[in-house]
Amino acid sequence: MGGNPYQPLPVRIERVTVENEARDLKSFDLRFVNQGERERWQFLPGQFAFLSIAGVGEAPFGIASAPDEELLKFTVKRVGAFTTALHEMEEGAIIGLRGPFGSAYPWTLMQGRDVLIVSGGFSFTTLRAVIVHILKKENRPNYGRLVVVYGARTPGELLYKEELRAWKTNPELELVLCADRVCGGELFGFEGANQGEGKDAVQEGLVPEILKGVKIEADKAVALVCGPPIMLRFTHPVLKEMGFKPEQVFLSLENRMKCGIGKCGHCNIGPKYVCKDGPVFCYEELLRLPEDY
Amino acid sequence: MKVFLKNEDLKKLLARFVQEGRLFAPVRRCGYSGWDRVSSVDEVVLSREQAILQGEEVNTREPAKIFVFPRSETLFEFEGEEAVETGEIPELVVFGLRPCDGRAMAFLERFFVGNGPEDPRVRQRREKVTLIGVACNSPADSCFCTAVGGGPHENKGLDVLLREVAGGFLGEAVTSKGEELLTGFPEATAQQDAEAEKLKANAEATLALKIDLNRLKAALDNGFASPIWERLTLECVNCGACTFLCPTCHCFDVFDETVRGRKRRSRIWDSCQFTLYSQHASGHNPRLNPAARYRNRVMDKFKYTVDMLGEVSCVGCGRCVRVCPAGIDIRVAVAEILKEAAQDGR
Amino acid sequence: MDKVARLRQRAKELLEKQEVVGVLGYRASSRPGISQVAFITKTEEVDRLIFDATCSQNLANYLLKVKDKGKVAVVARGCDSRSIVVLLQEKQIERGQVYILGVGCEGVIVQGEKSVSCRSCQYPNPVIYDEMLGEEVHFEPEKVEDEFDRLTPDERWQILSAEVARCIRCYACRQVCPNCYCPVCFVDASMPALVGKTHNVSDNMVFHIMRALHMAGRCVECGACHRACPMGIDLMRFNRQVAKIVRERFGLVAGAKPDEMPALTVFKPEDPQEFIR
Amino acid sequence: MADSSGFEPKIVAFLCNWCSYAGADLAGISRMQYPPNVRVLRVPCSGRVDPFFILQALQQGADGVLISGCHPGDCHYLTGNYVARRRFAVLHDLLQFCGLEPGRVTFAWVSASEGERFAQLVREVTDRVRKLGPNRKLKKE
Repeated sequence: MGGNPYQPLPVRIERVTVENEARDLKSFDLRFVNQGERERWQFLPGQFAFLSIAGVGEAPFGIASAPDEELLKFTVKRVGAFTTALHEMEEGAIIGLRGPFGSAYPWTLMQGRDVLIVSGGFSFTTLRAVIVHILKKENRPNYGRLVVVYGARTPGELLYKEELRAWKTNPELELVLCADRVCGGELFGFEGANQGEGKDAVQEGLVPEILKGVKIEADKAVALVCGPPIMLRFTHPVLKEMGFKPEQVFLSLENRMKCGIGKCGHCNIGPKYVCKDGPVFCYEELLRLPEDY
Repeated sequence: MKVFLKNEDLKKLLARFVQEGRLFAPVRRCGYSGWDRVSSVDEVVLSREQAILQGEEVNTREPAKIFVFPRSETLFEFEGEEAVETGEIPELVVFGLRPCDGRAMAFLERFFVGNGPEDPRVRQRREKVTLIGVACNSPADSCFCTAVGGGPHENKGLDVLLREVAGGFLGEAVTSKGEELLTGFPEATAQQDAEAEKLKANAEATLALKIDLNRLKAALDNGFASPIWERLTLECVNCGACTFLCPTCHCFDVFDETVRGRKRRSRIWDSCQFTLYSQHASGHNPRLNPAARYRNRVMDKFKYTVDMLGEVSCVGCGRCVRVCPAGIDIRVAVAEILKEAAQDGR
Repeated sequence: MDKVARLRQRAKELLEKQEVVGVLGYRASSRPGISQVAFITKTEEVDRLIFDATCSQNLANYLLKVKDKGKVAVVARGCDSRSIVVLLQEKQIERGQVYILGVGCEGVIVQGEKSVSCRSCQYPNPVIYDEMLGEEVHFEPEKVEDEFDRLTPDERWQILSAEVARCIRCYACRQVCPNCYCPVCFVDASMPALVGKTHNVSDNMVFHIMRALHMAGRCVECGACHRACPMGIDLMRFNRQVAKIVRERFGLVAGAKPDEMPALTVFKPEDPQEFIR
Repeated sequence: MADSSGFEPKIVAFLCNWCSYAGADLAGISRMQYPPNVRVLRVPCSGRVDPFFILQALQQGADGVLISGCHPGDCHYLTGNYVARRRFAVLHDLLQFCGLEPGRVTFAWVSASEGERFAQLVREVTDRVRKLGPNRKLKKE
């Protein structure tokens, strides 16, 4: 990532997939236009990058693809001027990409341990990268159990539905899906959705509630948590009850970012910059920082 | 290496830069002085002490940071999707900045270049500008550089420091660029040196304020939730005047625009006092409350940069005190924080 | 009893009888010739209240910050009271929320000079008040004839562009103005981004022209924006002209009469239209 | 009849949907000849024209701006043009005060039946702006 850290590299949109029923979440699979760039672009799940469109704007997004997947995947919610312009882009269009920025999840600490993933809403992007990375044949033996608790407002809002269905039948991980409202809505192939019995069911309930039903030995595990502030506030006490100490819980934070290299000042939490010292923070470190996020 | 330049020597030296169209100096404009390219050397006010006697402000209203971190600069112009760096960075000579701005330039260089990933534009601009500072012999009532570790005759961050004495200036080279500039001038006599030291002592005598920076850091370390911030910031209207004119404020926004088909991405000053500064895409804004924003500014100057870089990032130039439309004085805020911390035994 | 003593005494009484939760006024700052806004809630602090020519902020702007704390007393000169009228007309505050302590004003002096809007002030006394502190003030407003109007269009544009080129977009002019209470200003809008934010003379000119237009029929020419500008830009040239246009075309003065709504919110079938083809 | 320098002004026209746009439409249907320099933008009412549109048009390279709506009393929304008239009055006088050449920005009332008058109006505005030359004042670099 030498040269000018603000310089975007051209990438082509190979595939656009609409991820949710509300159609305001789309995944973009990107390929570098220039040869050799992909090899130089090494990253670990948890890091993020800036997508940009000339003359329109730039914004940071978590990298949703695993390190050795050919295409880089980003899932973008249509919120503002830039994301609306990006959502109007067809396959084949060229946009700008710069990065990778920030710290990844604590891969060394996770070696040999169980991994509990707790995610809510569309922040599941970088955690998808973690799951795909762990499920790779060469990597799977390095980790113990892989337990994933992932919830959204309705089944229609769950991201990466085909992969979720595949993971439901994959013995290498235990996937627990939930939604605030399940009955009466479209089930998107998660038929067995009765009140939580079937393995492929989407249970009805909030992520922190569903998390209570998970059995895991905390001292052998690491928890990766990512979701809206409201979910985090109710998840931490549950993790504590399950025996997780703050040093074992890692969070990926969202902040306003404009540079990605700790200069523009927008993403500061006390003396730390989320883009340079994060976005993944150990919960124990966050407790020492001011309540400014 | 201390030399002595008579007024005409300095004028001749500056005239050379004026011919090359490279000299920037303080120019008087509607009630205060600002930086401007000098078209003829007579425009340059050599003796700032005389100017101050005639009511001129001790320092320029806009800080010298504009020469390394300008108000706005185009980062890229886009040809198709290719981002092309633009704007050839010119070689400039800046005459007349004060030691507090010099110290701020050192901080900005350390923050942008010497601290993690490097900002190439700030590095190039600093390399291509020559800073000729002029020491302060009569600081203003709003100045407090000595309270934060600086001084009216300090040369940190400058290439050359000039100290105004009878009949001319005592020149002190700080960097190799400075030495190049001052070669060929006569050695300063001990008597001139003594006069300069006396002027320095007099100037320091007028700067009485003392701030115990360690105790302030301790007070701020656990003063985050203190009610003092609400009380201090009722008057604050959250404009960007104090941050934009602060020589060490480094926050910027990246702004994309299309002007008649030409696409460009620019970097512009931003302020943590603005409402949208920390607004997330989700709409959540950790510092929606104006008091939280003023707290962030004081914390950044006296705590966060100490945690990050081990030094306070306020240089005591007093601009934020002079320009605040609500009359807020950061020295008063600091004093109240220390007083409250003492009462709570923090 | 002079105005300041009367003000302190009435403030004490209001606070003691809990008629108001706080008194919005001025207090001395740490530097000579500069005053600060004060929001006094404790009776023992009323002696910090002052009123003199250094009181430069428009207190109506601060009313918006403290109005939800309960009923508030506010010191109001002519221009402040007119701003309060505009805020009442625009439903930003209710009359019952404010106890207005009216006071006559001889003008604000900044660095030894009375600003242009004060020299030609037509309304030194408050237009509405619950109580008047001391007698009304009467002085002959200066007829400020300005050679700017006699210049050619190119010269005027040259002068205004040079002024506006110095703007560093710190928005102090907007933040001190009681009329500027939009949650997101048109300058900060991003969908679409209306005004460029870079150091561009055309963008700066559009920002200041648009802000002046948003002041049409609302600006009370208090001069707070002019005094707040750290770069010394002559903002009153825009605002005084807009106020003059509204006065000459529609015969209205911002906030002068509580029952006369702001100029651009009403119309008359016989409004002048000589400029329309 | 382009002038010597061959300068062809770009003029942006904000036409209210109910009257002026219909008037322009009538001019077109009746095969009336008028200069092609006008780029027409249809707005629901002259009251919808924010002064900002006019300034931004000049910024983005327009040499002249024409704003036209229904005659007072004919407004489909009853008061749209009345409110607009006051706003335009202040804008017109302020731009003139700031030094923008008179004739850069033209306001007009054109009803749906005044096709000929619309064509004539465009001819006049185009000539006038052509004489004024390219717009430099608000043009954004």
